[in-house]
Amino acid sequence: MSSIGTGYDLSVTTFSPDGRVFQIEYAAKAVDNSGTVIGIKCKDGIVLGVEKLIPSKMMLPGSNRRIHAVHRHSGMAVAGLAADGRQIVARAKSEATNYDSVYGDPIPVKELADRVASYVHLCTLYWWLRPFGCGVILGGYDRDGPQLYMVEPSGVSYRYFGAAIGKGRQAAKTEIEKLKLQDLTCRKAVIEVAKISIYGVHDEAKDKDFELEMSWVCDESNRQHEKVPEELLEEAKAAAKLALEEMDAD
Amino acid sequence: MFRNQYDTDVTTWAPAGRLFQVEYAMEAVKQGSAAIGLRSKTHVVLACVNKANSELSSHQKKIFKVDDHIGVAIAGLTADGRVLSRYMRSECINYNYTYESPLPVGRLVVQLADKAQWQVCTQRSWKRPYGVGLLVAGLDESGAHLYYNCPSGNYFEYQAFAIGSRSQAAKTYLERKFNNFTASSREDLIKDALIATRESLQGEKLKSSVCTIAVVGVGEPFHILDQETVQQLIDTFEIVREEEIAPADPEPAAEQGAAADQGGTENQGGAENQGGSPMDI
Amino acid sequence: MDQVDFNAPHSMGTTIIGVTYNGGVVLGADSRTSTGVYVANRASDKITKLTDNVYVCRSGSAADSQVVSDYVRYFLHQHTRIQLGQPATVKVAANLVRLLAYNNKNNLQTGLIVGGWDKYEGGQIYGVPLGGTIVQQPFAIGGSGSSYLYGFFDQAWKEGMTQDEAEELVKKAVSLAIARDGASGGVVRTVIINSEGVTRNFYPGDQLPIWHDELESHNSLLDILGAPEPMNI
Amino acid sequence: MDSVADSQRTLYPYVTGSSVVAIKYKDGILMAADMGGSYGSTLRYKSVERLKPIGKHSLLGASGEISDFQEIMRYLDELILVDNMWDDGNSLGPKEVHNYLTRVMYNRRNKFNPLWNSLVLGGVKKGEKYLGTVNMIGINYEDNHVATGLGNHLARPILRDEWNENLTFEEGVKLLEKCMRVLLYRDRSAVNKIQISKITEEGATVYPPFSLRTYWEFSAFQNPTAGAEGSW
Repeated sequence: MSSIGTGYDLSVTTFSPDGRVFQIEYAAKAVDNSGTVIGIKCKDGIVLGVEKLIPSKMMLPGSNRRIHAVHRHSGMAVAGLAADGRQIVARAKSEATNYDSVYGDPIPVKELADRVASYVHLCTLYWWLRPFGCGVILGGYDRDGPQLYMVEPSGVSYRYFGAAIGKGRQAAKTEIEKLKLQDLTCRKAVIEVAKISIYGVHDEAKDKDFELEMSWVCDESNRQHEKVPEELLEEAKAAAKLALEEMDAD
Repeated sequence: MFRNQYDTDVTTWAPAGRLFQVEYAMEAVKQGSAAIGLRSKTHVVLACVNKANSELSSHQKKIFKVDDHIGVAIAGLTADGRVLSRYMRSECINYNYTYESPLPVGRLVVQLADKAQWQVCTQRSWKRPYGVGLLVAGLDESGAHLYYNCPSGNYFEYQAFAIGSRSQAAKTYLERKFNNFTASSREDLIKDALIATRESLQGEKLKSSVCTIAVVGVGEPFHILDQETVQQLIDTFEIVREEEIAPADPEPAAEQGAAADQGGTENQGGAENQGGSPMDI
Repeated sequence: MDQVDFNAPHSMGTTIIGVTYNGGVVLGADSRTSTGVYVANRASDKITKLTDNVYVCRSGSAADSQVVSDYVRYFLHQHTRIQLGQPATVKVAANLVRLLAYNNKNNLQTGLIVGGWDKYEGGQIYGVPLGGTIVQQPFAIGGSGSSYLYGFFDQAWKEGMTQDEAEELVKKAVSLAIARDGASGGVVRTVIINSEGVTRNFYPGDQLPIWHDELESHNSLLDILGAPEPMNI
Repeated sequence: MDSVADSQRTLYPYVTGSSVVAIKYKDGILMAADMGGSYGSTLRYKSVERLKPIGKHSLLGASGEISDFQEIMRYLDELILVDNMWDDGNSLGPKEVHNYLTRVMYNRRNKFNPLWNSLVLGGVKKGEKYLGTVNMIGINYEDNHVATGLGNHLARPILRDEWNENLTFEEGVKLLEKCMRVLLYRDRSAVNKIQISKITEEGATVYPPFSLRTYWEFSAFQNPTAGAEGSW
């Protein structure tokens, strides 16, 4: 990295001579090293999935969550520093409740994504702050249908049909592109996301154990953001493992 | 000890996406004497090693009661730990005032992690992260819980865990046995806590004066066992141990020589860090 | 009450109405604004635009109701910009009215009826009376004149009216109230809102229906006297 | 403006709801209220829902100022939303919600800006039935049967006579209807459009509104001055 040692990369308020802000790029590195996070927009909703690496076998499942509810109709999955992610989630929650109390209506997902992005961006503007070391995928379902957004440490946010961040994002994106998202239901997508996380992305040789954390907002969940039902999650994991074995057999 | 130009400020990212100041704060946890926690379905036991700074002083208190249903054991900067346990106490009291019921453990832990992390400590240039790790033991309507809160603002729920200097030996012991803990009786849990504590003493004799044990469980508010009780427990367990697992003895004894205070901790730190930066979890 | 106090606060002893029909809403109001016993304005407009698709009928203190609608209009403009130019929903507009009315209930003397149309829920009427309660209703009546209309509406309002039926009902009701409420008077104004847009209508005071004990109007008694009487021929 | 009108407080209620009556029964709590919203002596609204489920375990009934009740509902909706978003196996039960309301009501009264309501909070959690009430000045208590407003005078004497721990659902409904009928006869702001609601371990149900049959067949009603000629 040519930036190192030049002195232009020590503060988020310093531009390098070629117009880059290295501190933001470094923060993004923290996201790139994280367990993979996937979000998919289907015809009837959104599915979020996280490959959560487990550092110790004594740790209990469900601990240190990476998917959080933001409001009744939306949720967030975090890649990178989980602690930074919680801060973004807290801001998103307060934006959502605030909007609700002023307008008497749930916040549109687009508006929520915009407000979260502004907040993340704010932390890239002052020398006494640091950019967030996490990226978030935001999924929600409002009157205009299901929507998926990703917010990066730089504060940019785009709307996606399918999004992936973290270590295995390249492989995951390739897999998502193969799916026919317009025809896919969330129930089927849960299985697809499990397949992508387990055999598409997870490197069993190198990585420690992982837990598959999944949530959805869809017609089946009454347009409420909630954890994917236990049976379906188990079914999805089983299907994914089967697919993995078939792959190995080939 | 100066590693690079990226490690002096909490608001500076290193090129590889690490925050060295936060990682160094995590090291502070390893400087403190060991703290151990383990839980069954109904009980959580905390244990810690007491270390006096001088012959003339008493040891620092490392286990604090937060509320009837919650207690903590700390390792690292004791002063930071006291600030945080005070905060936890007031959160419990406030919740109890509003709802007349105990604050769920998992929620307190998140609030604590949020305070440690963002109330800005790891994101403001003029602040520093807390240099303390906390094992939080508690009971609520979803059962008994054991959490570990670390300076990075992360928190994890464990079946059993150990932190602090020379905790690796205790951890190794716990890792061997934690699968059975869910069904353990209160007494077995305390016994395992004592044995794990002894592992981290590295040969020093286990006496009630060098350890503190605390319990919380169904029908049993969080409390610290008094010295006599602990000594009695040690005595009964010691007998059993010598009969049953006599060969376990030489292991810690062998380590004893090598483990000079600083060296020992650093080695363990290195071992734990192998999987990547600890922030990554 | 020998003297008229021209400095008394202007208040709209009023009749206001909002009615849903099978494609939108009809709002109606009289046009009298009084300062005590003096009619300060005999042709005022009490149906105020909040956005392209939402209007509000105002009653009570003229000043208070104007301030509330001005603020709500301002907030709605902000909101519309936020929403990429998508028009605000009736519910959002009504909730902003409620927010102001409720949070300042001790300083405001105004009851409002919010009506409009949006693509999600169609035509809707929300009543926000004095304390800042918010109630969605198929029809709402307000102002001093409404006391005379409760029974009439219980009898005459029907689910699923056509636009013409609804407007006729509103016109009839306002004129009935004008006939009995001294604080209501002047003309009848209506605003019709539906998917097509907004239509405003004006019915002058001399063209309203004539009710019990009222008479046909004339320019002069002389016109009546001058008219050839069949008996004399 | 005089100093009273200047002050920041609810001086009097505008749109109000009348009594709420609630009892414990075998499987949980039963609650009844009419759907009227009075505006002074005008019965302005007749479809105001005053019984609302709060989360999974609680049921709230409210009388008094409707705008303040709507505000309380906004508080509670947020409270329950936050509670649900934790998604950690813990949840606020009726006792917690009641205590929360107690604090809110009392705090507001101490700011001389009360929420002008009497509230009834009932629920079941982990087999434990709970029924309590709190009013605009923060007075609160638990009981086997409670009522607000005129219900305190007209319904509770009946309940004291006829209530017992093991009422079935049918018996409970009948008892509440008896109370509501008396209120209908003797509370001038009562409206004959009633909702009954139950909450059990399985959750809350608010039944569709209905009207009570009233009785007018007393011979003295048909000919009131018979035997008392010249009376009113």
